[in-house]
Amino acid sequence: MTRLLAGQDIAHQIEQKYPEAVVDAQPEFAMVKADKLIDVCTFLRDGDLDFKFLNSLTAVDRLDAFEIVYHMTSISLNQMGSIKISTSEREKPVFPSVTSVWPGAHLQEREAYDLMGIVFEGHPDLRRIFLWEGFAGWPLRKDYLNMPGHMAGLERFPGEPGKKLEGRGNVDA
Amino acid sequence: MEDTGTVVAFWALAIITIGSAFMVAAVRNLIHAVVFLVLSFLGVAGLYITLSADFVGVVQILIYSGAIAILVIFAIVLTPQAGRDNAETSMRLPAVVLSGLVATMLGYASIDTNWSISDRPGFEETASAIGVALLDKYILPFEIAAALMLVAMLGAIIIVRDEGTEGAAED
Amino acid sequence: MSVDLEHYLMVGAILFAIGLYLALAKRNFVGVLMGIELMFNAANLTLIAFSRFVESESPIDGHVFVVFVVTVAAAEAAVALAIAVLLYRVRDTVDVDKANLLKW
Amino acid sequence: MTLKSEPYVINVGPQHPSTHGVFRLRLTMDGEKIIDAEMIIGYLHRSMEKLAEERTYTQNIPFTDRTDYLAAMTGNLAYVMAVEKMMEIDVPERADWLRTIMAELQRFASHCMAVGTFANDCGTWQTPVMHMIRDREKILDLFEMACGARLTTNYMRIGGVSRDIPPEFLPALAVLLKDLPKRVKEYEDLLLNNEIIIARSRGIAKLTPEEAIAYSLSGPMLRGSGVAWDLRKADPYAAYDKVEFDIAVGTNGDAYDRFAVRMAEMLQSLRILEQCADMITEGPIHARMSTSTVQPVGDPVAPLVIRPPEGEAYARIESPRGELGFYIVSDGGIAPYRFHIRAPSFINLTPLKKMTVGATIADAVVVLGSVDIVVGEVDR
Amino acid sequence: MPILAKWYDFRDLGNAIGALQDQILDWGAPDWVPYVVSGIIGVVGILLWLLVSQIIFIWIERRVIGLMHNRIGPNRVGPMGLLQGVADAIKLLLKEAITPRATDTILFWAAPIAIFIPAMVVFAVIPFGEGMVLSDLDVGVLFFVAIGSINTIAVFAAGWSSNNKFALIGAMRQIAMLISYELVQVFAILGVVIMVGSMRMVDFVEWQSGNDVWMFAIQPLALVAFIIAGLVEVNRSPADISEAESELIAGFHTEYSGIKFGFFYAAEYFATFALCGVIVTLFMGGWTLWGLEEWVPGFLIFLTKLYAVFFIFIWARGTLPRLRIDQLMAFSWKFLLELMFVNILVVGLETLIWREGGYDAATVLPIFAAINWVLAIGLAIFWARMLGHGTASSAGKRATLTQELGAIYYEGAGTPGA
Repeated sequence: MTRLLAGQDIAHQIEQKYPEAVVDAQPEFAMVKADKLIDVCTFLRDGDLDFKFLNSLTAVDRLDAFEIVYHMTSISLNQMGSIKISTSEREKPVFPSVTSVWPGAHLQEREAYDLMGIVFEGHPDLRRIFLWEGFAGWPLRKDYLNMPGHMAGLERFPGEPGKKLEGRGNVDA
Repeated sequence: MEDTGTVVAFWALAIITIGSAFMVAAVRNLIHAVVFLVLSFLGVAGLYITLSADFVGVVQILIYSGAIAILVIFAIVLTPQAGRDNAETSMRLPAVVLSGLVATMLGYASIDTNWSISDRPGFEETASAIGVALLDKYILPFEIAAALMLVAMLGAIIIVRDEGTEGAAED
Repeated sequence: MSVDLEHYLMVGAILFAIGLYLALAKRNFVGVLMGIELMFNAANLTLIAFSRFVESESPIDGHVFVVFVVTVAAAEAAVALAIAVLLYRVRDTVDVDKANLLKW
Repeated sequence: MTLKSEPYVINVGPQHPSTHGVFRLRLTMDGEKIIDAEMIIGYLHRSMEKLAEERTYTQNIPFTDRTDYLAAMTGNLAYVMAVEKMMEIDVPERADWLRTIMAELQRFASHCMAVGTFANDCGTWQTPVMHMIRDREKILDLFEMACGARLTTNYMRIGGVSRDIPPEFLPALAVLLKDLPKRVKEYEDLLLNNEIIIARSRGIAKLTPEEAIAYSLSGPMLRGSGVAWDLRKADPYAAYDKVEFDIAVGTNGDAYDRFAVRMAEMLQSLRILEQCADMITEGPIHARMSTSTVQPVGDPVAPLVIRPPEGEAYARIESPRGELGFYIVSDGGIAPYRFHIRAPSFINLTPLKKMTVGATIADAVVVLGSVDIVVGEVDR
Repeated sequence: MPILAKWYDFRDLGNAIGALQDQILDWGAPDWVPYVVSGIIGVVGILLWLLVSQIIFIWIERRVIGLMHNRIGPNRVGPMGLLQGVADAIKLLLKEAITPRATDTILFWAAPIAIFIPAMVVFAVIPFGEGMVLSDLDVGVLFFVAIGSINTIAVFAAGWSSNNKFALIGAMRQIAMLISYELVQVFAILGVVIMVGSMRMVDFVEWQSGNDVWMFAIQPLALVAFIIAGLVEVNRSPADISEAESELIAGFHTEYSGIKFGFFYAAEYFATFALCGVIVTLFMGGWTLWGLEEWVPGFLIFLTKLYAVFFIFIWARGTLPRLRIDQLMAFSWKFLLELMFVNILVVGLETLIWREGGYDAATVLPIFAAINWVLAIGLAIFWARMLGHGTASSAGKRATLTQELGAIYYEGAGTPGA
């Protein structure tokens, strides 16, 4: 059975090496600072945690912030953990790319860029992947095509308390 | 040769041969030129067969149409960035004059000479006769031709071999 | 109407002239090569014609000679191909006018 | 002999016999040799992740059929496991067994197609794939028996499975289990020892174990590179902790090894299925959920609308193509706030350039066959 | 009325044609008329036979491959689907013949015709029965090889003029393949020619019926090499590398549609029939079958054998994977050609001993056959081993089974066939 490392454990390990890197620690994840990301990831990969395998990389639009979620596995120790980074920048969120640490992040970062509009600095080939070049907007963002009838999320369901979106279209982005 | 079939065949094949040879000179596209060259070779092979030289005719198809035309195609496709056009140099006019003169001279000589024509029929079986002649009367030229082939093959390999990448040539 | 030696010789002569023109006038190396092949063919045709028509003790000799010529032509074509490739590699062209290293 | 030659570009796809879907490979060639490769995907992009945000949790199950349409059952399973993980639902034992049976049948069916089309890519003119389709059809018959559908099954439910198997299911499975191992062994003899297939796939697209791990490869790609890693063993879900099976690994990391691993896994799947058929228990097939999560519509046993607590979950299973993960974020509503599929076909394509550059165009087709992509899953 | 005297002797259609020729001369026609008439009859007869055979064999091939695939195959058009070929032909005729804009139009249209002609011309030298050969050339076998080599130009023209990269790759592959395998083919034939002492097609049949043995029994190696080289030449699976479906879509005829494609399709079948005819003539006794030809028309025996050989081609198509182009070339240059050298050497020695010693054919041929079979099998295995095939390191390996999670099994570099 894979041991699911709590975010606090991972945060503890990271703090021993990089004291200021961790922002927050929850049972599911540890939130780290974006500018320390490469260091932290290299440490996670080569350190005692041995997270050599990057399961999944994805972005979440929290409306007030963009989060990138990393799920990692150690094959030799059979354990798993998750870290996150976050930014409140909306127009052009920029994060460091982890392709130098895990080459497997290549396509997943391109996917996140394509659908969520997140720029990964240091990515060797950051282009649209599913959509065509010149596609307007970032479709997985919650405010994509912010117009009536195309309201994202729960407002589609009658009687459901959805989160109110502010009038922010990103079609021109 | 007064056999109607042979006469018709001769004129048809002669027209094909000379016409395609002319087209080799006339067309602009080198690939088209090669196709006409093959057609010309096939015409010559047909002429051989009207001369009852069926072995040589078949060898003509095999070597010229099958092998040499392919070598020419290889020469074209192995030189990709070079021009694929079939243009003439500035020596065009002298060449026309010279080849016209040669044709006139040869034609005049062939008509004017009094050949000692024999009236024997065509060859019955040429392949075995050629084989016997090659290995009996012409054994020395035969061996020399074999050596020539070998030398040509080795020479071709050595010419195109790249000295700089001896190791890379292995793979 | 009949077909005689002179007819074949005329075809050979015209073929030879066209080949000569190609060899002299063509700019492309491959064009020159094709001209030479046509000249070989013209010579072969006359040889076979002589072998068929002319009085001789062993008429098959013409055919034997043609076999030798074909051999030489094959060897020549192989070497010419090699030269074309080398020329292209060294000079980046197969224009025979540009292959003038030995001009002076 | 080196010659200056013009590099030229050829497009393998989007319409091409061996791209396994609408997939485009843009190859820059030097003669027969590939000097650059770029994949262009998205022709089948249906924006499932966005659509899922506007549908309830139960409505999303059919979407998971249509990502990896050759392995709908495993897609269903991974998704419902992610929701169950978020809601902390314990699935009844019989449902676990049924899920295991379906997932393994699906793995066998999917590997049938993978192995068959790989042989097709090696140039066997349709024969192996037709034989494989025969076996797959039998399994699809079983699916039809269980849930009425053959390809897009929509069988799993959050908290269990949609319906119990009919009484004739297990006898039919037993007949199949008697028949299939012989066939698979025959295929192994015919294909694995085929001199031409060996010549075509040995040493093609080699990846070392370190590279395979770094590129986040999973499934037969990872095991073909010699890493004994199988989520059914590493992180057992459903009833996999109760059955015995072996992990199949290759030792060279080339296309041939991936092929051999799939072949071996087919036999292991049959082994698991035999144990499942013996050990399956009676009982309920659906968990009872607390009423707070199933309002306002639906009954506690088969809820139409559920409301997981705020939070997030990442659940992963070993799909036929590798680690199929679902990352779901809930804001406490009736639809997922974020729905992300970690698609193994997509991520297994990451080292495509590394695998194809330097090979010939004929090899590129074999490489693509050995990755075993399903374009529905690549593009989602 | 000579035509009435012989027409019923249908064991040999040549008789009937000879009778017809005599009849025409009797009517006082000029000497070239029977020549032309019999030629036209022969050509039309062969063409009709080819078309009917092709239509039936498309059906047979699809049904047989269907059986190999566990499916039924065409069964809708006509009884048991027999008219499927006709339906296909009509469909191809009625389809729009698309000429893409950027093609080299003249060559694009000329190529299907050019590939069709050699496939037809070859039948001139194939003896369908006693006296049933259009032109009994002195150098019949060489003619077959020579005509086969013209194919190359047509294929190249098709691939080049299509202005499609897949087509061009296919055409270049075809040229490279044909050059390699022509050599093997010629050497395979040479062994037979040495033993028979002639290149005339009829002489092969007469030698085999005279010695009561099929050449296949004496020179198995030559037959196998000839069949493999023939597979390459007629471009059928597993050597259909120049039109490899899974790689090049349709290779050199990717851009062809409608009746132009139909020409390529038909030419492939015609060339295969011709190849089967040559195989039957050279290695399987032609129209003779140990005296049965006295009772059954020779051409029926010939056709039966031809169709039996065709089945081998269908079988190979249904079962074998396709090689890569470099592997196919290596197979020719490194393997088949060497075996053919040895074969020629051995056959030459045997023929020399036979001729010089003046032995009886019935005593020496069994010995030669035994020697050659042992040599063929032994040499093939030995040479394959020398090239690194059939050894433990090149054999297929099943996946390793393990319970050890997270362990790494990797042998590293140094695999064969890389």
